[in-house]
Parts: sequence; structure tokens; C-alpha cells
Amino acid sequence: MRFTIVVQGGPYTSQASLSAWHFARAVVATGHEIYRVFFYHDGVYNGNSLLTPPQDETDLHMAWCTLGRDHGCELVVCIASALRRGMLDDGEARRYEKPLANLNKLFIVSGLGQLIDGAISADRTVTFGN
Amino acid sequence: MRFTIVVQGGPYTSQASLSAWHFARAVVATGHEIYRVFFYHDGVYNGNSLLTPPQDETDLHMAWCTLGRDHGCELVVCIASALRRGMLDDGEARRYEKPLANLNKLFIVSGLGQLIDGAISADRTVTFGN
Amino acid sequence: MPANPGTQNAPSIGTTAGPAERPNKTLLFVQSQAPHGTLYGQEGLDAIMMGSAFTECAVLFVGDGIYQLLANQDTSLLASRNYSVSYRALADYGVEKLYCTEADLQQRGLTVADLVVTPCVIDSRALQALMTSFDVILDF
Amino acid sequence: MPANPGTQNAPSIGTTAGPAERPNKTLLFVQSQAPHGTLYGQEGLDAIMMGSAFTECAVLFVGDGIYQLLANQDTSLLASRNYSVSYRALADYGVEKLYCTEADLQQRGLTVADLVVTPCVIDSRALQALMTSFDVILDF
Amino acid sequence: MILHTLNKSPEHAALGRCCETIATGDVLVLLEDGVYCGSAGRDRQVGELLAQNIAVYAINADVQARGLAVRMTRGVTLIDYEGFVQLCTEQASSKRWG
Amino acid sequence: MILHTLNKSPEHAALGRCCETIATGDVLVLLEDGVYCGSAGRDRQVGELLAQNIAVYAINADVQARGLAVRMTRGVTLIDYEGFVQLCTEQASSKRWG
Repeated sequence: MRFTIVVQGGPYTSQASLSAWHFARAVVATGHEIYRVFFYHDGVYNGNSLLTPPQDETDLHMAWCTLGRDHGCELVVCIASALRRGMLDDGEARRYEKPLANLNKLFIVSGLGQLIDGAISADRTVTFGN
Repeated sequence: MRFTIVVQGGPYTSQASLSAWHFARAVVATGHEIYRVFFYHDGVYNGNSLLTPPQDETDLHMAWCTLGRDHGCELVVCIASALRRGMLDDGEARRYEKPLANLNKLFIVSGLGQLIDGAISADRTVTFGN
Repeated sequence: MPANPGTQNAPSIGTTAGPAERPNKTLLFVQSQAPHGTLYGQEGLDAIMMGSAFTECAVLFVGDGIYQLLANQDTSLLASRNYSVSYRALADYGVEKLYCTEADLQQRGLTVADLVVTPCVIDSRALQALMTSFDVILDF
Repeated sequence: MPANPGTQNAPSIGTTAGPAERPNKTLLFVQSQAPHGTLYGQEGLDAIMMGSAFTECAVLFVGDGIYQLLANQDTSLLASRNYSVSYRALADYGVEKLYCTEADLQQRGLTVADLVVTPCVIDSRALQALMTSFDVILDF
Repeated sequence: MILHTLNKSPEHAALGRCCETIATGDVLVLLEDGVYCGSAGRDRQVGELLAQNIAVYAINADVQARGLAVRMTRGVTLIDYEGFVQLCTEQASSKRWG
Repeated sequence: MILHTLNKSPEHAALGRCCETIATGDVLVLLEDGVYCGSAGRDRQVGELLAQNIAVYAINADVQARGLAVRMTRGVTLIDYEGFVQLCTEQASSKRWG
């Protein structure tokens, strides 16, 4: 089956991101497929390439990147949530004349249509939030 | 009287930051003094210079910057909270070999000692959180 | 991407399905937070409007979520966005099915006359049936 | 900055005050969230340890906050930090006054024997007096 | 005495815990979603505090934003942020419930 | 049928709302702070669901992390994340309570 995973909580602040990541790994481990991980609300903070957690804690940003790279999972960040929270890719940084981008290139900035498409196109949609 | 204001919520996500900012302005407007604004937990996201809210919404990052500049309020971001959430100043970005800093220079990165000192040294400490 | 966000007035399930196409899944959006205290309501409403361009959508207000529809919200002192009025526009997006429960209204001393739009008031048995009748539930 | 974070074992209020110095304010830290679900507990504990270097500190556990002290937490499967054991170190930091209420324990089917440290169990009247007896309350 | 702030609706345990703990002479400030605790139909516990002569305030900006202007319980005093600051100066400390 | 997830302790209104809405044939997965709802002393409502033959699961990693391994109510089945995925495939949709 194909899963869309919706992440609404920020890393560390709430457990939502950690739970979603464990769930995503289990989807892959059980032979299912991740259609898309959609980061909404504070979930967009997972794409912050500057996350610097203590060395003895799980690096959630790197964990998502690894999942995206190793399994080709699409990691999509909601553009409206991201702009409001200051998570920018190169294109948005240029457009809004900000000096830099902090979103990892493995994360795709896109619209809410990707959430709806994910919900419609995947076999199952599971949400993790605060 | 001198106030220390503790902000534990992220901008927009919860109302805590907006309430704290209204309160801070009222402290100044009523002739009192802000000893320090201490940003803890998700409050550190208020220092993100990349925040790009919709044009018809209050720009909380700029609002704090204005308060800091116009009234000389000390805006202190907890370093442990900030690192974990990827809010870095130039020094921390260099130290952790990250390519860029996203914390506005009007915000000071410092330790939890500044929270304790704020609580001890101010006449009143008021916390805004989720 | 199989979905086509072309039509604004989402036809009901089945009628959109062309010969080689599966019918679109139907979506139930659930709003469960009070407005302004968190951004869930506002960002949830954005998602509902987007959903209406793709497929059949309905909205369920549970618990404090019903407060999002309370009339006469005035956010000018708060310097925040009064998005409650946008719920009136949902019908133009083809989202005409709004639901809440009798218990949630009563517990809050509210009637539908207090709200900016008029949701369908259901009991908990109908709530179970409602949730089962949609393909996907999206929670805010 | 007037405070001096030099001493680890915080003496009680009054004894630190030198001739030209006001006595340090005393701090009551309040932990009100369960562990792991949010970061409040862990970041609150960091603040308590820092506080102990400055002045007299005590910790009040209210509601689900008492769950932070539950013994036998094992976060290895979760890949999260088990900071509950650090509460045992608080005494070394001079923080010896930990409080919770009888009602909160009972409501959760807990006794102090279930906890990694032994807080002082108080009733709600004593809780009022406790909160009033500290200069500053810091909530997590 | 203590200024208590409450920023959650009556759905949350914070309200009950605040009411158990608040003492005569303390004051309560309802802000953000806490203002629902002082609105018609949700005000049982706040009513009990008022009956005990505990002063209850609500931030007007939050009341207006939530459409509660005509629904607030008699006895709950609406204040602006300046009034909130003033109350803070009058009480020895503050405690947040949320 | 629906897979319900609950990630809040019994202090929150989410538990009651979930229990009102869950139907025969649905399943409940307790995760994060939701696992407290299936622990000794806090399990009244989960006990009622079990009595109605509604299957209740709890994420083992969350149970262990919170020190609840020996305190979980008999009848609540501990699962790992793989088990959670499996349950999702068996139910038509999922609903989050929090």
C-alpha cells in the first residue's frame, strides 16, 4: 500500500515528528511505500538544515533526509506554513529578498494541493500532530 | 518596575508570542521597564530573520526588533533551545560548521543563566506559553 | 499527479470519474481547535479551500472547533487575522456540507443562530456514520 | 548582571546576601507536562539545574508533571533522551525541595514509591502557601 | 499575593487546577483561549471564584477576537494589556496555567 | 472501519471525544502521551472500550519510555511501529484525536 504521512508538529518540541519518522521507517520496513511526507504547521521546521541537536539525541532533520535519499520518499513542505515560519528554499529567499535559504534541498516547497493530492492518491493517510 | 518577559511559544503557531509582544509594549507604554525578554522553547523562533508572514498579518519578528531597537530591550534567545531548533547566530553557525546564520543580530544568544538572572533581577517575571 | 484541481464546484463522488480513472476520494476535514489561540483553524481552512478544488469535501467541527464559526469576531485589537468570515465563502468553493454535534453546541451554550454559517447539527451516532462515509479524514 | 552563578549548593535565602547586596529571590519551578510528549519537562529540568547555581530553588510537579518522576522509564526504543534519571542528581545541585500533591498522585494511581526521587506530598492548602512563599514562579 | 494567568478553554485541565489552587486575595487573568472560561455557558468555575470574591479579569482584545463581547459573565472585568501590566505590579508574583 | 489514534493523556478532552465517537469494528491506537489512557488508575474509559470489544493498542516504545511497562491495563495490546502500519492497512481510514 502507498501511505501519505502528514506531520504537523515541530521537531523535539512535540513528539509528533519522532513518531512520524518511526512510522515512516516501519512503512518502508514492512514492504509498503511512502507516497509522500507532507509537512504542515510546525512540521515544516523539520526541513531546517540548521537544526543542531545535542549529539546524544536523534537528529530528526538528518533522519528525514536519510529516509528521503535511501527510499526516494517525497518530502514536501507546505509553502504557506513555511513562509510564515521562516523556512525558505533558494527560490523563496530570492523572491522575498532574504539573504539566505535554510531549507534542505531534499525538501520540496510546494502548495497545499500536494496535501490534497497525497490524501487522494495514497491508499492511506496518517497524521501526526501535537 | 522592571519586568522580565519569558516567551515559550513560537510565532503564529500559538498566540503566546503575540500576547507577549502586546504585554511588552504595554509595559513600556505605562512607564515601566523591560529588564529582559527571554525566548525559551519554541519562543526562540521569534528571532528567525527569515520569517515571511502574509502582508496583512503582524510581522512578529519585526515587531520584536522594533521593540528592542526603540526601547533598548534586551532580547535573549536560549542557546540550548535555539541550537536544537536550528536558530543560529554567526558564532554558532561557524562553531557547528553550518553555512549560514538565521538569527537576527538584535537577538542575543545566551545561556539559561540569563533566564535565572532575569527572574532574580527584575521586579516581576511574566511567562507566555502554549 | 493524478488529481486535477481545475473545477471549483466539486461534483459528488463518481461523476468525476472518467473511463480510465478511479473516482476521487472524498475528504472530511475536522476542525477541533478554538480560533486565534493556535494557527490550526486558519491553516486548516486554507486546506479545506484547496481540497474543494480537487474533490468532494465536508467539514466537521468538534469540541472547541465550533468556536471558529462564532459570529462577531473582531480581531482589530489583537492585530490578528479574522478568518472566521472566510467560512461564508466555503459555499462558493462547493463546500456545502458542514457538521457539528448537538452536544458540542449545548456544552458551549451556543445555537446555530450564533454562527457565521449554519452547519448541520448531528448526534453522536450520525457522527460515527459521517466519519465512516468519507475516504480520508484530515485533522486540524 | 547582579547574580553570581558561582556556588553549586544554593544556600537558603538571606545567607547569601552580603552587606551591599539584596538577598537573592527564591524560585519555584513548576513542571506540569508529562515527559517525552513535549520538550517542556527536559528543558524545564535544564532551567532548574541552572537556577540552583544562583539561588534557592524548589520544584513543584502538578498534574501530569508528576509522570516525569515515574521510575523505570526506558527510552531506548523511542530513540529519545531518558532525562528522568537526572532528577536524582538535583540533590547534588542543592535542590532538595520537591513537591507534589496527594490528589495528583492518587488520580494517577501512583505512590511516592513509584518515583525516582521522593517529593514532599502536600495538600491543596499547603500548595497555596508554597506558591506564595517563593518570590518567582517559573512555569514549564 | 499571586496573579494567575489562564490561557486554555474549559476543555483543558488547567482551569480546574487553577481554581483548586487560587487563594483569597489572588487575582485571575483570562487571556487567549482562557477567555472562554468566563463566557456564558462555560463559566461555572469562574462563577465560583467570583462568589468567593476572587477578582477575575479578561483581556478585552481576546474577548473581542473570539466574538465573546456580549457573552462574558457579569463580574469578569475586561482589561487591556496596560491593565494587565498594572495588575502585575500590584501582585507579588505570577503563575501561568495552560 | 476507522483506526483512531490518541496522543494525549486522560487530562485532555480528546479521550472522552474519541470514546464517544468510536464504533464497533473500529480500533484505537494509543501513542505518545496517549498511552497513559491505558495505564493502571487512568484506564476507566479504555476499560469501557475493551468491554465493548473494541480493540485497543498501545505503541510499546511509548509505553517503555514512560515507565508504564508493568502498569498497562490487561487487554491493551502492545505493538511496535510495524504493527501500527499493519493496523492502518486493515482499516479503511484513520482519525487523529489530540
